[in-house]
Amino acid sequence: MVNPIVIIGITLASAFFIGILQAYAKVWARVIFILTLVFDLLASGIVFYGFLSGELARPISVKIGGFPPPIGINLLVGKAEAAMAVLIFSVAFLGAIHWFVKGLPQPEGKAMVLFLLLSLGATGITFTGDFFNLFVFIEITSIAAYGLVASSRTKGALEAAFKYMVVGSISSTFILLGVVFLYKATGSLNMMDIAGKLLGGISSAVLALITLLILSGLLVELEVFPINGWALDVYQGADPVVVALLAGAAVKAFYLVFLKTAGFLPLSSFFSLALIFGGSTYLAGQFFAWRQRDVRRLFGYSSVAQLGLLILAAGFFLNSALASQSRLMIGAAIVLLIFNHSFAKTSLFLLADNVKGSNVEDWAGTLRGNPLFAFSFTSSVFSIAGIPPMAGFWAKVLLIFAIPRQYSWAVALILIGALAEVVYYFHLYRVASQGEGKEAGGNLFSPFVSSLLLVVSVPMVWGIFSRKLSIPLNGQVLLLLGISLGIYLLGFSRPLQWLGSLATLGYGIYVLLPHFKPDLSGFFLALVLFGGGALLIATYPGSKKLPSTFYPAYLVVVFSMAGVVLSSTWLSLFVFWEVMTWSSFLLINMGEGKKAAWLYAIFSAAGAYAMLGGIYLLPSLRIGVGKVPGLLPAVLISLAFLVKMATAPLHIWARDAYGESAHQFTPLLSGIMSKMGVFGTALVVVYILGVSSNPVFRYFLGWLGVLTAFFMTLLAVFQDDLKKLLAYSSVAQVGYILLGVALGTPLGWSASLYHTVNHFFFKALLFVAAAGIIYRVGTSYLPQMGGLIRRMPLTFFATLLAIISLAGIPPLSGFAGKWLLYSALIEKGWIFITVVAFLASTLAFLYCFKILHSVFLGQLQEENFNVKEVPLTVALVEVLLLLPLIILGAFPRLLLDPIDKVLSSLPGLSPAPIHYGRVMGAVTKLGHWNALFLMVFFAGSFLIALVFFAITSARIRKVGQLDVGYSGEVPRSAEDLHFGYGLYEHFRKAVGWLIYPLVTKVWKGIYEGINALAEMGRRIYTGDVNTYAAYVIALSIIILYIFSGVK
Amino acid sequence: MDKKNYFLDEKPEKLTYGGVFRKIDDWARARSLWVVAYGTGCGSIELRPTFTSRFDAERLGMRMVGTPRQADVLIISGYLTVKTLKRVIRVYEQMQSPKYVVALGACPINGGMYYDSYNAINQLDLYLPVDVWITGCMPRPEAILAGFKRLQELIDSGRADGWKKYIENLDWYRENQRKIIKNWKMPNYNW
Amino acid sequence: MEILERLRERFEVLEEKVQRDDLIFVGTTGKNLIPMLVYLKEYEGFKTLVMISCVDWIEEGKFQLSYNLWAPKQKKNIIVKVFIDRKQPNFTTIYRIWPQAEVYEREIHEMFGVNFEGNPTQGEELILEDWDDIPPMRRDFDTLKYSMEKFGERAPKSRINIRREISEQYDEWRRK
Amino acid sequence: MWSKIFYAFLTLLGGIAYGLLLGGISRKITARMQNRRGPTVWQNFIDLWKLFRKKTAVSHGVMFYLAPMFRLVGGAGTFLLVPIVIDSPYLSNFSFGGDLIVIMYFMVLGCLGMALGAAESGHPHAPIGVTRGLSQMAGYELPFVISVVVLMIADKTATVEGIVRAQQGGILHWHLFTHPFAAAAAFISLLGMMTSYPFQVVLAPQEIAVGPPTEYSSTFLSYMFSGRSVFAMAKYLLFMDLFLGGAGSLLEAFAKTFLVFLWPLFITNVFPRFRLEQSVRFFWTWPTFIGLVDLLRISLMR
Repeated sequence: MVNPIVIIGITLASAFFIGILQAYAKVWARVIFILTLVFDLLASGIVFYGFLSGELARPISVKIGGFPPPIGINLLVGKAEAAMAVLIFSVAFLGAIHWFVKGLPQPEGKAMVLFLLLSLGATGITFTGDFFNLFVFIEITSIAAYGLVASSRTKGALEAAFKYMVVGSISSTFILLGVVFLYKATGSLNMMDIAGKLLGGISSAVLALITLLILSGLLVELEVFPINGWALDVYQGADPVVVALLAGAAVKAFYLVFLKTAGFLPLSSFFSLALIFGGSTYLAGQFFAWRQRDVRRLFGYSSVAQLGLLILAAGFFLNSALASQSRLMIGAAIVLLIFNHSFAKTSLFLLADNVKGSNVEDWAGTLRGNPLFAFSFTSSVFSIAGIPPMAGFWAKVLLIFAIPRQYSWAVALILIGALAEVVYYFHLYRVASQGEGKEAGGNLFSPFVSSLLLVVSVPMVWGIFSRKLSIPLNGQVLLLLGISLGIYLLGFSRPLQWLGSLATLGYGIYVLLPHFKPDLSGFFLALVLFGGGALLIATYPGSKKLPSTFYPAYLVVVFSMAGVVLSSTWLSLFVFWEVMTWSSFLLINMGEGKKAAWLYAIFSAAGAYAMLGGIYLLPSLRIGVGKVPGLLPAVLISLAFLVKMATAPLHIWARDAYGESAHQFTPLLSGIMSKMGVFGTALVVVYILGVSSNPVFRYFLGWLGVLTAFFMTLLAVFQDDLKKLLAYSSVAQVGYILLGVALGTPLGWSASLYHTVNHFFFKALLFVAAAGIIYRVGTSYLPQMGGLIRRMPLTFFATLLAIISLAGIPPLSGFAGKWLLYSALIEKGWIFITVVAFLASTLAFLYCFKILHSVFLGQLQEENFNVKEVPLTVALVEVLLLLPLIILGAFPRLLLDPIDKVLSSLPGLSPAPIHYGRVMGAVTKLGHWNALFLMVFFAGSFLIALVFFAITSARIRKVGQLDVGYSGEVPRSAEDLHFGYGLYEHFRKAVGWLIYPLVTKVWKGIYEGINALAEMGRRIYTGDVNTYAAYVIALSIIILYIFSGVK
Repeated sequence: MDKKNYFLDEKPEKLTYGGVFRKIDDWARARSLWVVAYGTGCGSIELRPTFTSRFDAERLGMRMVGTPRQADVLIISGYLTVKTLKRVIRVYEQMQSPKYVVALGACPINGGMYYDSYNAINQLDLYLPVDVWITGCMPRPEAILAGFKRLQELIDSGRADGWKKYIENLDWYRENQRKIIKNWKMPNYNW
Repeated sequence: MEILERLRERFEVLEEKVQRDDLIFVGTTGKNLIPMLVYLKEYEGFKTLVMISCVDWIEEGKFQLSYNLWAPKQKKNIIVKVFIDRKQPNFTTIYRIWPQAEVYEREIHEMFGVNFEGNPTQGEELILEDWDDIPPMRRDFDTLKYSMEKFGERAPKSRINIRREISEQYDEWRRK
Repeated sequence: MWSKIFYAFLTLLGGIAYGLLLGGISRKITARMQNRRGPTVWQNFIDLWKLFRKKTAVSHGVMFYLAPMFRLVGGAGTFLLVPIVIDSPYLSNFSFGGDLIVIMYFMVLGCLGMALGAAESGHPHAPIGVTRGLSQMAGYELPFVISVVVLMIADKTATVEGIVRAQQGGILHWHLFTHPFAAAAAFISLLGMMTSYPFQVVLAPQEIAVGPPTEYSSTFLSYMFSGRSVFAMAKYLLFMDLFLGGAGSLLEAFAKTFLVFLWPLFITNVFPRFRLEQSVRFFWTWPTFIGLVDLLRISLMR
């Protein structure tokens, strides 16, 4: 076993030697530098392994010079210390490698020496068991850091170093004062001694004074708000490697000391200190970053926020009033947070070094240039933002669920901060992933390795924590998710990826076959798997444009949806929900939309965090356990689902996300993914609200659904982009489904579930057809199409049937949903909602005609003269999807019978009161409708009329497309004749005021308001060293005054 | 511009006129004359009183329609210039058979007061088959009604067959038309 | 008339005639036309160009162009006449002063063959389509001959019978 | 079953004939109101025959070809779904096929087919007319739906028969009198449905000449013609069943549909025309508010 002193000694010695060797043999200096770091890493690794394997049961205590502790200096290395050392040296090692790849800063000898000293100092801070020794190491660290920062050849580095130095000196002074008082009071400097024996002897006021002195010194180093201005300057100005080491590792060492020292303080004082400083730092960091345009400073804000979170967690961790189980969980969360943050930040700062220019806009296109860059960036950002499957996600979940109920405001705070984090990180992500591909610099080894560490840790972390939290994640689904990611490896050939995906999906269906039971999850599982499979077939044609990540992401979406519906606890639902959200985020981001994916990310994150908050409030995590008193959890959990359904007023992401996402993905997004919201709402209504209770809330949901339907329909009418029109239409239809669910009657649920499936058929068909059309025509702008029926008869026919079904016109399948819904509404007696629903579905005819006319009818534009029918796979899927429309139109019972079974499996619901009797349709108490008769009647009389017409008609000549009675003129071009632009302009005159973009403006106002606040808050950091110093002193005094208890 | 598919470039078929229902057909056609509301010359001002309350052509079963596709009767209401003739030909050919032409006033007959004009045509029947001529400059609505009455009789007795003549002698008509329309920028067959 | 004096001071005035209180004729040379029009528009309040017309003085070998202006405030018309050579009927456009002049000039070009240099749409068909002879409003154009050649003789006598038939029919119908 | 089909066929023919006749009567009445003689009441039959027997026709494509069938079948279907004489085995037609909701949606089928065919003709007036028609439909649908919902809630049934049965027992049981505001709203929206004159925006002779069927001719047009007349009949019948207490005998049906038919006719002859946006605004305000009175009453009394 390695003696920890060796690490320090060797490092110190080699730092000394490098200084000398530098003058004579530069190469040897470098070799020794790197060898030292390797040795340190190995040595600390061995120690840590010793602890892990149980070989070392107790902390190693090293007595330097053989003196016993109170007199001699003492190193105390436990599990945590060893782990911290490993962390420090890995970051240092990665940074060093980065330096070697990129070229060492000049003068390189001094840089290497200072770098070694910095890592050594940080390790020393971690290891030491002696207060004065701690001060010494802090000084070593600080001085090395000043030197390194000052020697960085970047703009503002010198100034930053100076600020750092001034503030750091004040902090050191505080610590030194504290140590002096401590020695005076106890006569010892050894931590163990003080903690063990001597504390009882001194008055609590003095002890508090001492601790607060030390703590406020440390708080400066821990960059709490508002005394962290210097840190931001350092992060912005210094060499990225140095910053990585500082932010990634050195600060964590301070944090460890903070944890160790904090125990001396009376609990309540420390607890509120940690909460106040942690919380404010966290929020301030997250929100101030919104306005930040300099990327490295943005990362700085993020680091500060993470430290704030850690301090907050420390407050709970050290609170002995909490159950030991929760404290254990918080401890685990802290470990995860540190690990996660260190490597992610290292990776991000080193990546920032590879990008020319410091602004956010300079990152444009960097993700497209280099897959390694993209990988590192994506995984780091996902880690930091706490997105599953990364470790950061578990850290957040653990932390939240360990916090007891009376501190639920802390949970809210954490969630709000996490949301704010999503906003700015994904803004950066959006910028980086769009625009022209830009080759980022080649120094990607270190960032890649550190993000690889993050990714590699995922299975382990999941393995440990899902068990620890007792979340039974469905193993089969996890396996399938793993396989899906493997599809990425087939990236060299899209057809192969396609085939592989199909095979995977088939395998998935085979594996999950036992779950196809007649209950709610089985119902939705069938929709997800079969629907996803069918739509997968149609993804083939766009292979040229598809990124290689498309198929893995697609499969992950599908299987995570399967995970969602198969979840037995709310938390596992949440996990899969997040996986689904973020994989779909990637897919949406593949499209052309500038802000689409970002908006989607923000809204989804907001919904998801609200859901997490709601789950936190639930008494039991299991789905299906009784009702919950109070509406709050239900409302919070529903928010996530409402976001996914894009219910007004949460809809503003939908238009662009649907409209701009990858064409091959939109059918899935609209057809199935929005239905996950339905599934979730159904769960909420059945299991949390109770089907027959909370009528007011359900009435409110009903209005939400019907108003969504109404307004989205109206917006669709005036939309001129094919996919965006369909997007609004999709959202509106889901509004009907929500309405049915909100009804809470068997008939309403029948309507909803029927419409869920049916909406999948026709909307997926429409989106698939749209994808095919856009692929052929090259635009999705409606006025530029027209007359395509002459080129795409099959697609026209399919679209026509889908539209008839969408409009709910008998005899096709769409009508059944409408009929059931209205019957349910009238039966329930929601009169006003009924009227609005009717009106909305009438308005739907307007855009239905718009789709058919603008795309297929009217004049064929010249530039589309040589357009061909959609590709074969798309045509195949079209046929596949239109058959059910006809079959269900004649035999709706094929679907209604399974739905009855589903309904009888749910508590509080029973099969819908429909009698089938002799009619092939449905009879309720209210009315009746005979589907088969209508179909037969329609088909029969249509055929008769057609035959009669064909026999008796005049001689019919088929004329060309410009042969119209046009006031005797000869039309010059199809474009002159085609009525495409402003199709409903006259209608807009009548009802245009209804679509005033109020909601968008409100959301925008909120966003800009927060931005303005952040801008105001950011003014605290004047950039002036005097101010910073004054802040530090003032804050320390306030801390002493408030928390010491000395009056 | 690729004209392919834009216009039907195909000669009209020769139509037979007869069948079991011929009597009923003629009877019905005579009593249901739909007039394309296309004012070619000054005479169209006379058509408004003809069709409204004062003279009420509707009692003869006549109606104005706004599209040549649904019309049976094309009224050439006065002088025709070369420029108008082009449009008239197109409108006439876009009407569905059986179809009739009524020429109003002196100008279509012999040029009328514009006989020496550089752009008014002198004889309409060189270019289109005229079923009924109504003289006058301009004819009063009473005369127009009388003309329609005459047209009805002609149809009823099966003698209004200008549309057949036009198809049969299309080459001759085309030759005349092309003689004065130098730059034939129309599709050959305007169906 | 004061306005005539002012014009005389500034431009070469070839002929002048006061028709009524509110209608004045002024003749000028081609060179003076545009300055005079600009002057009238900017300083005398003749903001509106009512029309441009052309007269063919075949005997004198000249085209007369008349620019009819209207001053809305004073409620006065002024007609500026200018003569150009009939053999080389080239003149300059005034569409930069009044954009609506473009159409008048286009029509005059079509009907008289006067060439307005600088008019952007000159030469495009306005009224005549596919014209194939000398401009029809020129007095040396024989319209009867042209009409007979192109549109044939007036209709034969035989058609009068039909006419009579119709009038008889009409009488009969009135009597009923 | 077969006899049912046979009777339905007969009824359909009768419906078309009666619709055409009513059209003729309306032309006659209009003419008399304008102080002129007008065509014979059989004029529409003559027009139909003429159109049907025209020699040539043009087609612009498949949808153009099929649209008249859609129109006819849609009209006929709607007509047959509405019972004429309530308990008669022969004249209740196919009312077992669906209730009021079905009828309201089946109405759209014909319009949709027509719209598609018209749009395929490539004539710009056709889609203009269609979009105007659809916009107007969005307008009149609101008051109509309000009154229909009032009836359905009041009678606790969505079937036409049920609504008719609820009105039996004297003239004062008619919904026209029991729910006067709903009836008023519905009858105003009937003006929109029939595109009577203040709301004549679809065919709009002054602006877009013929509107959607601009390119339709000959046999095509004859199909549309009969489809339109049977569709109008269906609407008259529906209003008769909803508000005038249905019919106990064929004679009563004739009389009542004639009453319904007279209402838009009289309005149409004395009014000038709205622009489209005025029309939609009108429908969304006055008749809607009128209908809301009954809707509120129903929802409070329930």
